Amino acid sequence: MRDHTLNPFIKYLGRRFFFLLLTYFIALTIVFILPRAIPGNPLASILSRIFQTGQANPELLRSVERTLMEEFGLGKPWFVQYVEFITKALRGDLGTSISSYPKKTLELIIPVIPWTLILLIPSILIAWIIGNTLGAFAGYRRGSLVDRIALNTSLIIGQIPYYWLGMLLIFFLSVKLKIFPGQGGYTQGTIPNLSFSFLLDVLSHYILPSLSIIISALGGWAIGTRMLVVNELDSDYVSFSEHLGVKSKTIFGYVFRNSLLPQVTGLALSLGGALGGALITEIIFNYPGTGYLLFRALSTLDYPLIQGIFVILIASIYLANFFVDFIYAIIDPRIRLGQGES
Amino acid sequence: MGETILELRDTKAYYIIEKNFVRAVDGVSLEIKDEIIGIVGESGSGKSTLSNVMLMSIKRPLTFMGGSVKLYTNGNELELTNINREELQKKIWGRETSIIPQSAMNALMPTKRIRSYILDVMKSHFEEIDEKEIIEKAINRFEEIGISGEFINRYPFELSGGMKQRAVIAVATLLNPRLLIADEPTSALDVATQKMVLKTIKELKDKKIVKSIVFITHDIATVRQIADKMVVMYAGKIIEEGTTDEMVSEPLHPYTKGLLFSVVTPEPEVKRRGITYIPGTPPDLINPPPGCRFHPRCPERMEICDKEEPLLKNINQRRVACFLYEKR
Amino acid sequence: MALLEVRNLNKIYEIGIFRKKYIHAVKNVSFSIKEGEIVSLVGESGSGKTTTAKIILGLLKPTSGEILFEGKNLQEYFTNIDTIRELRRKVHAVFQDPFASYNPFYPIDRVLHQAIRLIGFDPASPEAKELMEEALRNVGLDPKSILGKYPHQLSGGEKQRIMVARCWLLMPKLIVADEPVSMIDASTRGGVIKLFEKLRKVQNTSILFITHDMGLAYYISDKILIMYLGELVEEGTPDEILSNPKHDYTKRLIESIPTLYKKWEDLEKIKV
Amino acid sequence: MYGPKPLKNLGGEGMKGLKSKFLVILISSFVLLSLLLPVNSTAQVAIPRDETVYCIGGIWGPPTTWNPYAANVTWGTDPFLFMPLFYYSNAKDVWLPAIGEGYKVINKTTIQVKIRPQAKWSDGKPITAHDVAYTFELTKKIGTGPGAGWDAYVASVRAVDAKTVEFKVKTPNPNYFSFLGYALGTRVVPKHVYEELEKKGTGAVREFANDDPAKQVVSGPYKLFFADPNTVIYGRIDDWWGKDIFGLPKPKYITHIVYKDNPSANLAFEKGDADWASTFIPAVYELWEKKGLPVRTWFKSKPYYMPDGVVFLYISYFKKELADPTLRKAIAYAVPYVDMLEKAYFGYSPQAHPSYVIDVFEIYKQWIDYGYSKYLWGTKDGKVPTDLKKANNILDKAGYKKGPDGIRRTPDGKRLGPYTIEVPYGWTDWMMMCEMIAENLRKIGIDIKTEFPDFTVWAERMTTGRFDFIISWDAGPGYDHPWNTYRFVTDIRLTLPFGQSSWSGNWTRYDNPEAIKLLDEIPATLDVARRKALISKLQRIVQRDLPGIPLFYGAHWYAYSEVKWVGWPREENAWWYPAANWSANSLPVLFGIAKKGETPKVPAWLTTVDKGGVLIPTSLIWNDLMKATTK
Amino acid sequence: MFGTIFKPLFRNKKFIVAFSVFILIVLMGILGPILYPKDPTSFAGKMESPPSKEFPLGTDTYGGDLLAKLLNGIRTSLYIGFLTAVISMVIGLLIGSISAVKGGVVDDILMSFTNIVLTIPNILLAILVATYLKVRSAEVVAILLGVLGWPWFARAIRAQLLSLINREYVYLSRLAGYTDLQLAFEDLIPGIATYALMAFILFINGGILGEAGLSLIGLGPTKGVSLGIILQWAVLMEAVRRGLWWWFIPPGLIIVALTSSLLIVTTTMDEIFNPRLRER
Repeated sequence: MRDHTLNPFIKYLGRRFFFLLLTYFIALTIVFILPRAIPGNPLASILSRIFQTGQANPELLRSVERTLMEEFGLGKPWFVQYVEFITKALRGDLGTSISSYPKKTLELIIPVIPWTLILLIPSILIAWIIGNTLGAFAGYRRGSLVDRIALNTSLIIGQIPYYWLGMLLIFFLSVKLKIFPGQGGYTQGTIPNLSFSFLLDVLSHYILPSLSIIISALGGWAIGTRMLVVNELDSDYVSFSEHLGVKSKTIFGYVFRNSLLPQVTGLALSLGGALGGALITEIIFNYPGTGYLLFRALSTLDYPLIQGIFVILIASIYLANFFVDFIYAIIDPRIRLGQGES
Repeated sequence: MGETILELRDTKAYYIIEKNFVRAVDGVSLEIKDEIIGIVGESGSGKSTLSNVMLMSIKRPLTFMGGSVKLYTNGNELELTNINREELQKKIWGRETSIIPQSAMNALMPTKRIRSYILDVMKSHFEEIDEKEIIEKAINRFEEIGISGEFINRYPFELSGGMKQRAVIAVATLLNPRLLIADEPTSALDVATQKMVLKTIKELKDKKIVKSIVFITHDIATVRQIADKMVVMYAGKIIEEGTTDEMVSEPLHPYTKGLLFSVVTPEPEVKRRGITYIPGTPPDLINPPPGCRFHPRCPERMEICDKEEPLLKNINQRRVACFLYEKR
Repeated sequence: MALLEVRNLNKIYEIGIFRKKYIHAVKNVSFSIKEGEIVSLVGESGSGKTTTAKIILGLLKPTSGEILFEGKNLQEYFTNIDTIRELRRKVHAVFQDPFASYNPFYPIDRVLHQAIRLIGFDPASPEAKELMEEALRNVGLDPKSILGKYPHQLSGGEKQRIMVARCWLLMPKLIVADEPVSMIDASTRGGVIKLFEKLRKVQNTSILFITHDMGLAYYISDKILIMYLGELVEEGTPDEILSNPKHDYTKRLIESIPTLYKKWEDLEKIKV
Repeated sequence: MYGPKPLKNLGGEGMKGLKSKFLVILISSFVLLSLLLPVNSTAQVAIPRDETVYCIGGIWGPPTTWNPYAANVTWGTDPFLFMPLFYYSNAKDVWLPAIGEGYKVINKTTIQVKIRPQAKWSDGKPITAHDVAYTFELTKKIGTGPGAGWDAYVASVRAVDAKTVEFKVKTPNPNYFSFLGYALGTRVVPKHVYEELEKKGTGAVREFANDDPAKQVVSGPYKLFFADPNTVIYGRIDDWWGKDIFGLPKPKYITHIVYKDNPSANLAFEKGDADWASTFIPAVYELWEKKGLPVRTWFKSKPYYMPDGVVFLYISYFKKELADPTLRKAIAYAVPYVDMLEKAYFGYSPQAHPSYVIDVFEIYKQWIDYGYSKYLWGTKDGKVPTDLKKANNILDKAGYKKGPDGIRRTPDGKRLGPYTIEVPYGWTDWMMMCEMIAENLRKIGIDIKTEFPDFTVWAERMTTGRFDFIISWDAGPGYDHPWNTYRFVTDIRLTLPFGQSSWSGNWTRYDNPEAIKLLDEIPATLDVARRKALISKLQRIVQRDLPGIPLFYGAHWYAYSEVKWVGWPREENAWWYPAANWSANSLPVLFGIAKKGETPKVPAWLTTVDKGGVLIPTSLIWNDLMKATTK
Repeated sequence: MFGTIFKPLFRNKKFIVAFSVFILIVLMGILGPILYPKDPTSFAGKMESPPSKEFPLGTDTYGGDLLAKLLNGIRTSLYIGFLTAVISMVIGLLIGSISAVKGGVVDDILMSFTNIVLTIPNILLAILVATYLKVRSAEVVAILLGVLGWPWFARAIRAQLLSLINREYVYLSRLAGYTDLQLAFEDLIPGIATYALMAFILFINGGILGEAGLSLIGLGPTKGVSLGIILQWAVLMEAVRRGLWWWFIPPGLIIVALTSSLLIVTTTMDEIFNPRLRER
């Protein structure tokens, strides 16, 4: 029986939000526990940096080491540290970077996030739209030559890892054919500004990494939608509509629409993976986004920065998840009106 | 008994699966007039395939193998086998013929309001439509059928089973088709709702919304309640045809008899009569038995039965395909 | 003494940890079955009849209430390996779906072997073979054309017959038959029903016949129980119930069932 | 009722609605996102390539701060923004007066430095002795910053007057090496800026980012022009106070793009997009030999690069049996020096001299006791030969018998191994060397495997002394070489007991009172002959005990491209060294190069005082100190 | 019985092609290093030389023989993929089946846990955890990937088991006095076996791709050669932008061939098994 006390739409969203919040809290806790569970000297990298660059004498090293130990001071009881960590995290303080000491990690992360978003979101959406459309047409003409070709190529393309596709694109389109620039977010040495020529420059740098994400994500969506469409074509409303003389185009629209609904949730679920892939793509393309920053953090073992990136990325994935849930709830009346959820 | 609406002549439709022919409809001739006709058969008898043949809705792996399907519309005679699917969809289906599908529960587009679905149906048939008028008509039709016109604004999942079934009936008959095919429309409903829906279907005919109804079912008792005429199918063929009353009171074909006596209903007659069954299993339609397809299970089998195929012969007002009656 | 006695049976399903939902599937159900009696439990899907059956078979635990089989409490007595085996021999079941009753990975012999083992024979022994063949012949099947086959090679009717053959081997005191014929063809249905009758006649087996089909219940039973939304609403002999239904639901049920020999229109005319 | 009244129809009607909705979402998200991009709407779009020196190898992460008191300043701060009193060049062993004009030895413990009268901060305020004294005091208070640790060697820093600052060496046992290094080489910060910060607490001093080009107060000829996470650009101050003395440095801009890693930076260098390289470039010689690019390193042929400190094979004293000098000697014979430098290091360094003295710099060769080394190792140059037979002989003679597994046992019967030799994962050249060393050690009957853990693990093991064999650095060459190297490898006072992490040196925990005595004596000795004798003594000890086996010299990564800029210092025209762009003392390089097409001219002041320049040889200072009175 | 089940697979052309590709690569991994016994870690050749007779796949910056690396890399990658699959499988089976069999609160808790692990993006978590694992052997990488990969499988197994447990034939076995163990071995495990086999293959894919991803950002195994590590060095050394195609194309091709052949194997298995097992 349905509960009449609360709007089911709000109830659904509330429940999703609660779940994501809980999960996020767990993620934060993992971030807290990991460095403490696995011992190591997080100051090693900064000390070695001073060691290697400067004419480091023993006195200087010793005093720097002492100061840093205080700064990153451990030694308090773990629950105090935990409470401090969580309250700080909630206030947006994700600690101080080691490799870029004394910058706050957040200061480093915020400027790179737009680059990742602008790479990731349009690419994912384009892949989603094209993949689903392709899959839908293949499914609609199931069994035809076009379908079989589309299916098999999608299967294989779907298996090409983002990063390797990126390498191929750079090699063929940038190194060999010299059509697009093969690295960076804009021509190196220019200062970012709002001029038209700069935006054009950004766009030309954007195409290859975006393409590598689009192409490799495409296959998966196409296969999924094809399967859904094939299933959907077998459903009763399709044959009923046919026998009522509803136009094929309209029926295809129904099938497409109903197949897309699960793919919307699929979009939310795939975000994590897509983000992971995009991070690596950024590294391959030297694209100045979060992945690139993460790579630097990893190569300098800047733990606070790695954790900060992790916390921010998970939060944004969850936000996006919630956003997709919201959209899904709006476009699927069954959820909106509180039925058919499982 | 009135004008002929649809005429099947020696129609054959096989499923082609991995190079095997499944002879689901194998030489069926039938005339459908201004009446309710019940087609009875067990699963695998080809009755549902026959409904597709009536509409010429042939989709792989089903293949039309021959015969003629004629639809009579106000003086016109249309040979459906000569019309391609697109044309059928545009000109015949929904307008001249319509169906209530087997599982009507999921027959309505689930993520659309019924109102908007109705408009889609109409837009498919007419270049220009007056939405207001159509909605008004649809509301009327809903109320005629005995459900609130307000349901038109709902999503299908907001209706209960019986309501949904009747909404399907209302949508299927929006354009007052001449022929309505109802394929096991009540099998998924509970008994009380079943009765309601059956009445609704009968009313379609009584209120002259449709001219004739083909009611397909495995349940003789249901046919008994609704149909004027009854057709029994076995292994892709019609083996007997007659008025319902006669068929129930005096079945001719041994299969009809067997089927009838295996029916149990809560009636004292049933207890008196007892229950029988037909031994063996329905034949494999890929390799049907030679001669009469029923002969391996027939209690009154004769020598000729496995050699020759009995034809559907007229006997008084009835037709039966059995050598028992040929000799008479 | 009744063979089976069900007293105040209740079953409540709980769902979820955070947002608990309760479904009261069986409410205060009490009835009894005598030796050699065929009792039908009639109700539509969701009325709780299958849940009741599962509880009697020991496949589900009741929330409250007790079940006495041969005077012994099911929950208390049949708890160790030996008594459970005893119960399994004495109470057996035939289910609705003949296709789902067989594990597709094994030949159908398996269900018979299981029964043979339960009565203490080695399935490979000649006696066991003899018994199996006899049982199959008893249900009208030719052992040679049946044994060694896989489930998908047989028809639904044949499969249900094998299920009855299994019961034949076990000679149980009580068979719980949960819609045993609803999924097989009309023309073969009568054969399976007759097998149950034969079983009762030859072995004096009691049968709890669970069905949604009032006609079937009317035909086969000594006693009919009507179940509606988890509750037992009416109980009586088939003729009592048919001619004089008391509960509204029963009335509606009987009125709505399509009849073969009378037309509704005629019935309504008589009423008017 | 079957449910609540439907909400307003949000569902969209069929495909058309859906499609257009997605399009709108797509476009609007694009627009929205592009607004988020961190763009600078006022700055100049691109800086002129011809006026700019592009650098690589100096910075690998987003720039951080330009505050010398932060523990981690951005590349460029030291070489270009803040000047010391004197720059030191270890190729010629000379001091270049920068803010300081000259020095005056008052007595053996006191030295005074005169500050140039023209010296001004970029905000116009004069640079004074008070700035110098304040810099030192603030460092002591904060714990980090310019001259951190000075108070161990310098007794006091005092402003005598506005332009004269006085340093006193800490006594007894004065350490003249460290004293001079701190006194002359420390960068000076503006007191008037830092005083303001200090009022807000030491935290404010440390956290000061100094990243606003408009507010930067510097002493050098450049200051920050633009910075974002991917780029740092310094711009020349055209009215710099020193232009009448030194002229102006030639490039108008110095730019460093933040590359992902070495290869991508090198690729830019190869393409001519970068001019001044401080990266490891594999097979650098191929760039000009094979590819014909206008690119060079310091030397045209091997070793291509100048040395930058000694790299050792350290064997810890943590496992007792490894302390045996005989065993260590055999190991030293087993290392495939030449082969591994050739294969893993592209020949970028000669084999290191066992005396620990870097023998590539002429100036340091005077400290090597060649006689002893030649006698000890039996080679012409006194370097350790790779001789497995000899290594085996030594072990056989010393009673290290091979077991049935082919592994030797100590005379006490302890099995040699299993041991590990480790360097951080990803340091490919060193990893390769480890493999080669391990292979040879196995040939002399030592059971050893390579292990390549994460950097932090390796560092943890190194600094706690709990390792078997590692390859690692020493302190790097200063003008106090080789004393600082001896100290780094042998001074037990620099380190903590096994298991406690200490970064200051002596990873192996070598403990020898004799060595400590010499270590204290050498920097207190002003007499060169006596200092040589003391160093020679120490050389005998380290070659006997082998606390570290010198393998090679780490290269001073310096390469230049003449695509846009010419006249870079190099072996044939060695007008200034150190020349790497990250070196704190590399500023003079920018005064001597020229735009392509112009003729480069080495500034006249870049010659020693006796030749009319301003460069002061270290020996001069030592002499002055020697001659000075004790009072 | 299994013979009759698997036979139709080998009548399917797609399956045969994909399966042969897979077996070929496996053989390359197993026999390759034996038939081409060059040390993948040695620095034998000239640096960055293109394919030649002496080095069929050329050399890298340190003169490493790329064919030797590739063959050993296939071996490591397969090993990691296989180990990942075993670990994910065991965890997924345990959690899924405990959840399905125990039901109630245990089910609720396990499934909430599963959903949480499912929701935390496992690539990010893998990166984070790998960062702290200082010495990463192939096994450690596999464990990491395996420990993060199981949730969807646990959910699927739970669903499958729930439907199996409520099949009539399981009831009938119980009515025949079967113990839980007998029930599990005779009725439940065969029921999920083909599904589990397909999941196993997908897990192998996940392991191979996951290793390559982690390696690319420097978080792969710290010892040995894997396909991912070859790619990592190709990226680190700018092989792509410097046009050293023989360095990064072969390992990528192998990854794609391996994972897509495995995927095709599972999809054809799915096509063939599903109708047979689901519809009588």
